[in-house]
Amino acid sequence: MSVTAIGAYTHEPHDTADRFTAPLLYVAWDEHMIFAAPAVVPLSMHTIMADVQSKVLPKLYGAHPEFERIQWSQVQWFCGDRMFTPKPKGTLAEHGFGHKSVLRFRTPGLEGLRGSCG
Amino acid sequence: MSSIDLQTKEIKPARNTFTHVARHIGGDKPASRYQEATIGLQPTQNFHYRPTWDPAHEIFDASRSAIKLADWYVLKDPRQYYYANWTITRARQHEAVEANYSFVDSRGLLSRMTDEVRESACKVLMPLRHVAWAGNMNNTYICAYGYGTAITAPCNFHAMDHLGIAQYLTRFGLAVDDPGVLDAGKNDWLNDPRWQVLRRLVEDTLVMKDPMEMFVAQNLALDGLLYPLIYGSFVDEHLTLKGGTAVAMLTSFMPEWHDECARWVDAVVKACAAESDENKQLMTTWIQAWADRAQAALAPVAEIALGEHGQEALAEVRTTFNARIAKIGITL
Amino acid sequence: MSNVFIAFQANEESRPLVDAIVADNPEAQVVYSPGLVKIDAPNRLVVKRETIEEIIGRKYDLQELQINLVTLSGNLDEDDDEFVLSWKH
Amino acid sequence: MDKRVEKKKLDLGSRYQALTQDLQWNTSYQPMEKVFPYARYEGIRVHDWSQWQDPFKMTLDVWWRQQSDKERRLYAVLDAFAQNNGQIGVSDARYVNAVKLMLQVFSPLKYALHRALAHSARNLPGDALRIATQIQASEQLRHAQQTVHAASVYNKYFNGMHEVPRWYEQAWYLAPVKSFADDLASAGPFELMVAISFGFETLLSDTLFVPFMSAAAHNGDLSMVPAGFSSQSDTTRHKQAGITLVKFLLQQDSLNIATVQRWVDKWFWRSFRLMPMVAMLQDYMVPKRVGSWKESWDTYVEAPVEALFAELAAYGLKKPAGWQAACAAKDHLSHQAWNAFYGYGHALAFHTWVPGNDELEWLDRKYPNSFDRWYRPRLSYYAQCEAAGKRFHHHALPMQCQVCQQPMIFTEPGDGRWIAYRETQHEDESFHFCSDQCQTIFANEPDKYVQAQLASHAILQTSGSETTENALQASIADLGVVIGRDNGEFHGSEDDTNFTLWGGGQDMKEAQL
Repeated sequence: MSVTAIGAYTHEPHDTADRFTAPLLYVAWDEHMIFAAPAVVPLSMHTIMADVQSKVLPKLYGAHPEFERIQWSQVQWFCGDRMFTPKPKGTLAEHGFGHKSVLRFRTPGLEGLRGSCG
Repeated sequence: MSSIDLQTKEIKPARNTFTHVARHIGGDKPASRYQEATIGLQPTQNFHYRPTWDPAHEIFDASRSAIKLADWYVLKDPRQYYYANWTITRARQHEAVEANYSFVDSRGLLSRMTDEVRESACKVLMPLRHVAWAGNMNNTYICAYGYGTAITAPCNFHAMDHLGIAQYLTRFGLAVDDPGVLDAGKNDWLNDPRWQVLRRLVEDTLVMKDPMEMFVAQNLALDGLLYPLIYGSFVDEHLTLKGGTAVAMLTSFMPEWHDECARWVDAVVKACAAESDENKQLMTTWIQAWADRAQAALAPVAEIALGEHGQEALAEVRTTFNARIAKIGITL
Repeated sequence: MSNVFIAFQANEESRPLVDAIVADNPEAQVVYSPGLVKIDAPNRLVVKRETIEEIIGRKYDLQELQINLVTLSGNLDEDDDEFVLSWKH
Repeated sequence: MDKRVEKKKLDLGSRYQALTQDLQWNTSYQPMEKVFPYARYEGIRVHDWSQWQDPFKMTLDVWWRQQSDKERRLYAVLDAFAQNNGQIGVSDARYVNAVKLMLQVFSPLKYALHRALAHSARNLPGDALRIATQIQASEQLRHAQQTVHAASVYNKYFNGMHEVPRWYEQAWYLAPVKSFADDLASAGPFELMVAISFGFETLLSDTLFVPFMSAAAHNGDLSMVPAGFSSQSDTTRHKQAGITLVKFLLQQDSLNIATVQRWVDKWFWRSFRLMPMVAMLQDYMVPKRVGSWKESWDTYVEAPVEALFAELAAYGLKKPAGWQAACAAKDHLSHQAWNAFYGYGHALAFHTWVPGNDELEWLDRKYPNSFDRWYRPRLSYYAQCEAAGKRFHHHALPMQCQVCQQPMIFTEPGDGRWIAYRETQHEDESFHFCSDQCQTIFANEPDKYVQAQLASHAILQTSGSETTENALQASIADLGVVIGRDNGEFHGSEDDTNFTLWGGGQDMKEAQL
């Protein structure tokens, strides 16, 4: 039994994809922790990577002084722990993302405020 | 002068009490410590996990009782107990108990008591340690599974009171006799046929599920008949006449406590019944059923205590009890 | 070797307790911080009723010390005469 | 036997024994399994209940006397505090935010412990333990109520305290506390005793109440201090009960060891995940400092827990699985917590701020390995933004750990660079965790933790909107939190302005001169 309980004990998860207007994507900019935790964003998995970069990320991270210095060609992208090379026209789904996946990006050379990961 | 100084600095309160308290007491006005320490303390929603011990209910779940209340905070405690004033009250009563022990001790009152009185007292009171233990269990149950701090907090205090009574009875036994008296009492409780009807009733309350029915069975029906019978008819009247004043002194906590708590118990039952006809019907059925059972269970105990006058005394107690219930607005 | 400790609210009532503990536990270290007095001792610390009674000049029940007690660490062993904290390694 | 001989006074041990044990009997009209229906399903085996005794040997007469003595003192102080406008005597109005957190976190938490313990206190089938548990249940209610009473006067004059029950139920940042409490309450009677008395009280409660209360005293809070110290004296008894209970369970049957170890691992970590708020209370929210979080961790956690487990090894119990990770976090915890709360400051029910220069220096002295390297630059940046009139806020909804429900703000143990991510697939669904320990807790009982109602997700379900920009703040506003008045930047807030207007903190300043 996966729970030590006195009787039958099964309950629905509260956050399956069907309960949201769009699947949830967790997003984080590594080494930039003035954004203390990764963000939760409801986002269609048909969104293409170019739009993620140009529309989603600026809204989330544009306030950081290093954001405008990002050289996008140098950026390292992760789906969970897996590094990948994005195709600008490829959708999130095509890059392996689904409901409750984590999208992280890393910007070599930009390690947060005074290199503090802030 | 200083008040004028304060005014010039305008140290004015922004509010008189907490918003959730204000909603219950009819607006933002100074609230009592009882109100601030009671109203809204129990969470009501957004529970993350079902209990592993009762997956059919939420952690706090009003549907554990058949009683339905729109607002469980109508079950006010007229004594306005929160932990501090409850414990202070009990400590003060305990000082009185200690004073009585000193008095009884210094006057040698126990040694002046006849063996007959001593034995009769022990015979009746020692098995009641176990009844008090069950009262402790049952009120702890209501505290755990009841709904809303207004009822659960005083049930916690009431549970502790019952434990206190069990310990007072133990202390009494040890004061008037050797420790074997406790075993003898337990033996009677388990084996003497005259205690078995009561023990059956008590064990039945221990497995009840509805916390409000348990409240009625334990705190109103059983205790409402037992305390007047034992500490009124038996100790205060019967034993005192036979030179057992010391017994009355050493158990003085119990009748005083019962009178105090009866006001609270009545207020709870009254508020439940006042809410709806359904509640009133439930309360009536419960009181009728449990009071009848308690009376029957106490009949042999009354005989141990009062001999041939037992039934008469118990009938009187029942009459008084029915009058008490009528005052709540319930007709049996 | 590990320390046990006991801490009391820093007030007049705790003072004789602290004095008694220091008298009975030569290795005890007393540390004061706002509102608090903490006493550390290697492996064992004893509070003796008799010593407190000598200091305050009246009868003392060791259960009274809980009134001003804030915290302790170690295993407690209590009887009418002594309140002992220790580690049993 | 002549019963008129003078009776000798019983010694403490015999008196306790006589008054406490043997009240219970083996029922025969109802089966014992029905009287104690929850005694078996957790798999704990007890062969001889008489082997457990309350180390303090508490009986109700002594308890009432002692507790009433404590309460008389406490409430006399609370009355005097209210009559003398004690609320303006604290060091600095920023301090009041510590009171807000005490009220928002610890009053509901203690209340939850009270009810959960009542559940154990009804269902544990041994007299002595059940009685000690009842006393503990009652005292947790005491702590919940006295926290409300101590905060009551502050609530009249300051914001951020006026509707705690609703906030506790629904505010996103209090979800770690509620999920902890609900986890306890949904556990069986044995697990929750080990969880509360041992995991929480024994291992971690001192580090909250002792140093914080000392700091509160230092900041002139004559209301909360006696309440806190007084409640910790009760907790001392609970801790002893916890230690002796764990030993008892381990000794009763070797089959209990694995279960108890699992509970100790789980509840140490769940309790530890409540510590970020405590850590930042000490390092950031108390204007006049007594000591750092790290120092109190060393004094009140690391040293005594090491000593305790050196002893428990003989019983077959190992240090909790998360012990190393927790110790490694001591250089980071308070800073990561404050950094997060500052960023989400628009969506709380208390104020946040950037510490003053002398305070930054103090933090640097206390945290030479971490503060300057990782955390000071963030605070300097926030100060800059503020000076430019653009206070920094982090608007996005935070990703939360499925188990502890903290936002995912914690870095890998001992490191300041990488946020720790752990992920598990369970029945085709992804679940995320902040740590190995939370992941293990989930793996042991997935069907329990899949139920969690994560606040960020709940907000998205109710708002239904694809724009999440103000969703976090809106969720707080929906709970009656007045934006800007109850939260946001401290400097220039109504609390700040009023306190200055009232001449607050003057006594402290004069006392220093």
